[in-house]
Amino acid sequence: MKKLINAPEAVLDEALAGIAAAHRELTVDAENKVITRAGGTAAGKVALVSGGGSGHEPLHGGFVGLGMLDAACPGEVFTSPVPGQMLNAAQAVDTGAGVLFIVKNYTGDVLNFRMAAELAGEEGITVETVLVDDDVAVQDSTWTAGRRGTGATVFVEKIAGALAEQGADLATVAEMAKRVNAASRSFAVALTACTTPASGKPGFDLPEDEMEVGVGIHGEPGRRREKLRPAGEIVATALKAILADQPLVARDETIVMVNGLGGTPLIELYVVFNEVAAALAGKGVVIARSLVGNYVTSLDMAGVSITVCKADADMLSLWDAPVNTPALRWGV
Amino acid sequence: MKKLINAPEAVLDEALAGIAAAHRELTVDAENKVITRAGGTAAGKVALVSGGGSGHEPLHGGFVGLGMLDAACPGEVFTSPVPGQMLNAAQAVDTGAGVLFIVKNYTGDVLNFRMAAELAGEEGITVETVLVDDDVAVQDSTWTAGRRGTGATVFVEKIAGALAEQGADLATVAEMAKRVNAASRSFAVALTACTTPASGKPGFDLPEDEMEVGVGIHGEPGRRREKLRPAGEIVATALKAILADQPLVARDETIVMVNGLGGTPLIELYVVFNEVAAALAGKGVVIARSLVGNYVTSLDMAGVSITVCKADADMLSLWDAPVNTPALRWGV
Amino acid sequence: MDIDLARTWVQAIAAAVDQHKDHLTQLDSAIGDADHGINMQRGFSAATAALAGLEPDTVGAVLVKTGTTLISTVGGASGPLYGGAFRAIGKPLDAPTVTPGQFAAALADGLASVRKLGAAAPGDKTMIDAYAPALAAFQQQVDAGADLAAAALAAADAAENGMRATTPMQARKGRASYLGARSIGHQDPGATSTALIFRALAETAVAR
Amino acid sequence: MDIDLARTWVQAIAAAVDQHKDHLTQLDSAIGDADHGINMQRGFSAATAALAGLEPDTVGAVLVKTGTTLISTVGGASGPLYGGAFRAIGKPLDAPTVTPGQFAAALADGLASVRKLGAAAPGDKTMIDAYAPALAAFQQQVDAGADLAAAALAAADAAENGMRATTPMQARKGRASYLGARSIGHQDPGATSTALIFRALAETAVAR
Ligand SMILES: Nc1ncnc2c1ncn2[C@@H]1O[C@H](COP(=O)(O)OP(=O)(O)O)[C@@H](O)[C@H]1O
Ligand SMILES: Nc1ncnc2c1ncn2[C@@H]1O[C@H](COP(=O)(O)OP(=O)(O)O)[C@@H](O)[C@H]1O
Ligand SMILES: [Mg+2]
Ligand SMILES: [Mg+2]
Ligand SMILES: [Mg+2]
Ligand SMILES: [Mg+2]
Repeated sequence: MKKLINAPEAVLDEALAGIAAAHRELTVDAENKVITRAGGTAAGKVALVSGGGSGHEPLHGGFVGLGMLDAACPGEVFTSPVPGQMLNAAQAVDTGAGVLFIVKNYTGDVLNFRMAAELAGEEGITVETVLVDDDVAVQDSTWTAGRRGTGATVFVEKIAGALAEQGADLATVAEMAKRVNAASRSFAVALTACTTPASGKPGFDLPEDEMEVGVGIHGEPGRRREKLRPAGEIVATALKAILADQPLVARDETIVMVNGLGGTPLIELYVVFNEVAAALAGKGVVIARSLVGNYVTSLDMAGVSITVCKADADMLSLWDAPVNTPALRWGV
Repeated sequence: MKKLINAPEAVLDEALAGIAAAHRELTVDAENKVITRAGGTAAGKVALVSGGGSGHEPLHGGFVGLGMLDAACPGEVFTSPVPGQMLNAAQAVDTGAGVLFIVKNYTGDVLNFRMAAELAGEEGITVETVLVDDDVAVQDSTWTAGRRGTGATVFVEKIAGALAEQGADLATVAEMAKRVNAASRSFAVALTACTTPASGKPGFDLPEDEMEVGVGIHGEPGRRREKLRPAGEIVATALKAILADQPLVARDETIVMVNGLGGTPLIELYVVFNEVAAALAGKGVVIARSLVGNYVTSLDMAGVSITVCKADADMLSLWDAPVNTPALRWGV
Repeated sequence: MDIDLARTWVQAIAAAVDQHKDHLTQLDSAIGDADHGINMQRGFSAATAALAGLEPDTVGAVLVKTGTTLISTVGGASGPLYGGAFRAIGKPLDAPTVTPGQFAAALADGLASVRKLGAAAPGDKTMIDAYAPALAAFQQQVDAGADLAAAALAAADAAENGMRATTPMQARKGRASYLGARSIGHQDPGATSTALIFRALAETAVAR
Repeated sequence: MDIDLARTWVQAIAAAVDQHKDHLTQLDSAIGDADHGINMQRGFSAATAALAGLEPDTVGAVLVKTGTTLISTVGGASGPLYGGAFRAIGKPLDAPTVTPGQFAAALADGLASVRKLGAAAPGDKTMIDAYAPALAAFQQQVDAGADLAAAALAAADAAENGMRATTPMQARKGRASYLGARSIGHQDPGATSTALIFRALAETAVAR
């Protein structure tokens, strides 16, 4: 294993210390592992809290700030944070207006956030939860734990965060978060496995001419293994799965993210975005807004996820609202 | 070779098309391979032009926009652009106030930009050139082509770009660019080699327990090979080389960049930044501003570069000035 | 079962998890996210540390503390599931000594907790596939008048059989379910740690 | 040397570069950035395309056009160096046919261009270490009364010797210089492409 670390068990603490040193606009509670806005949450504002395993940076700590999250609680690498940590986060940012938990749909995250919501309720904090489950590689059936939550998390956090910043109440913010999730679909492929610091070995072996199709963001193998294909064909596969689940017609407006999984050069992400843009243009679908870069990563995995949100006018205007976080910043 | 591309020879054109599709605030001249601000350059403003081989994204196209570059000309992967391209860029953005070429010190870039400067002169465009040569892994001696230009390019482009935006004349902007370069030092290590699309093979073989120390940003081997060491020791090596060349004392203010070479997870970059912050704090040196992320990459290389600029008050205030580019954005 | 045995059991689990950490991680790497070993290690080493500072009055206090510590240190799916289970096991055991029959009932509460929280059923390729047969074997031995050691030995054997039986299953719950048919052919990490927990119980009881 | 031979020479270089592209890239991979093969291929295929549309009146026109095309398509260090060299070689040859002596003088102008632009000297492990001995051999043959084919054959042999002699050198210019002592033991890619250029000249002249 080759990593720029000191010791596997120290990675999270040291990375949090690095985040604290690099971003004065954030406050890091090292003991409880909670990242909040240095300025605190404005009086009366609904607070957004997210979290999940580490290894997906900049998610979630990189999205704490004006117009997005109020707090993030990072767990160990690929491991959900614990309920106490989430409770700490909720307590740190609740202004009395209530807290929205933004939870990616994984059994661990769901169970831990559910316990945290109970604990918060006992402390008199009103909590709403939105489950993000956008990954169409996994069907939502009795045969699975439901769809995974991946790239749409960024869309949910940005758009619901903007609405909260405008003073909307908890029910309204939660409803918008759910609408964004319901309008979003993702699909990912991996060209390499990733290596967690604790395991020290790649999660799977992948021959030089093959890729994993339909992967999540935790280094697990995908739905199937295929021969590596040109970017255009990979995009066609991803969009086919996305559009089969969320049909789009001419003049529909979308927000599109082409997201690197951590080990993919940006130049390749632009090649992929070019294919996505061409394919959607071919259907008359409008890419109204877009992100190209590393937003929801899977450590050092080479690969890409594509997320498409069918956005209405409200979502687009909230997307454009000011945001000031380490990883997403505009209008400020 | 595993890449999200269609064909090695199409990468640059398709990535440029992707950049054009993703960033409406940029204009991409696909034929001449020149990226400019969609709004053009303000009347009377000194224009900043940079460029170099591709494969370093977001450098340079990602730094075109308000407060930074006016134009970028990307060459083929790891290959300097050609003089005609640079001339096109200069012609597209010159307002009569002159053009600053920001050139990383590599023989190819230097020769091509020198020819372009001659051509531009013949066209009546006043050109100044600043050579960026911040990499202390390479000594500037008769035994080398001089130091390489790496991470400091971002500092030069940001600070000189802000000064140009304020209306400074070409000589003043060029002088500031040279001051920033003179105040900046970088050092990099690689944990893996990178693979260019055209060659299809990693540039070197590196055993599982070794690293290349003192690498540049073109996939070449470094100054020496060593056993992989903990992040703290790697940072100590880098800072020792940097400080030997540019001593810093207590209360000196710096801008520090911990830059991923393309294949390194952000969580590791934060671990590294934590070490840099601790080491500089131990000397009383102040990190006044910082960047942690992928800014000057080397395709899919795993590794990190550390750049330290000893910044005066002018530089810091220009650093804080508004910037609105795909890869660097604040204050707008 | 008494307070000291309960504590020794938890310590034995911690030791077993330390020893089998890499194996658990390797199993989780094949069909999950390669963290089950370190999750279990983090949780049970925290539990033994927490118990070291505790003067419990009841068997239940030991196990509730263990569960609470797991919940507050593990994270992931296994944290709430095992944490909730140990809390559920501990809750009824509010005496310094409990009978094998009382312990069997408590173990059943633990399984109920896992099933309620995780909404998984036997055959879904989870820890339940080791836990459920272990509980059945334990109960059967107790019903037949066996002591704790004999019941625990039968439970450990059953848990290991259950664990092995997860290999041909297709996962329907947890992270492995995302793999669909590709989860077939791999042993479930959680079922494997459950087998370690019952084996630790058997060894602890037998040593007594 | 006449117009047709000059054009055939450039085509022969393009063919040689196509054939040896991977070898050039591999050499550049060891001590550089793995692009010399594709750089040369891009440049010389553009040059042959450019010449296809040209009706040149002089040998020089062919070679100046080649140089200009290299400059406008190659990039990197080799683009301006080779481009400048071909332009310098072509400039004095403003006739449909030139003597071996005139051609030798033109080749000397080409080397001077490389040296001026790149500020490298023999022994710095660059294309100069193939070019300089090739020029010397060519000149010597011409001085001894040899024809173009004989002079070019001698030049090609000398270029290849010079190319091989770069292996033990430590680079002092270009990208390889960053490697310091680690550049020792590798043959210089630019010296290798220079040897291809002189070999192509020899084969073209001999075929005539
Ligand atoms: N819904 C569930 N019900 C019961 N057990 C489950 C459930 N989901 C997961 N598990 C168990 O948890 C184990 C994985 O634990 P662990 O790796 O620590 O957590 P995570 O999956 O969050 O990484 C699985 O092997 C399985 O036995
Ligand atoms: N200053 C110089 N003078 C002469 N030749 C040089 C000089 N610098 C580099 N070269 C030649 O250029 C070759 C590399 O060309 P190429 O790989 O195409 O460009 P780059 O180094 O920009 O990638 C080297 O092998 C060397 O022979
Ligand atoms: Mg996990
Ligand atoms: Mg090059
Ligand atoms: Mg796991
Ligand atoms: Mg090269």
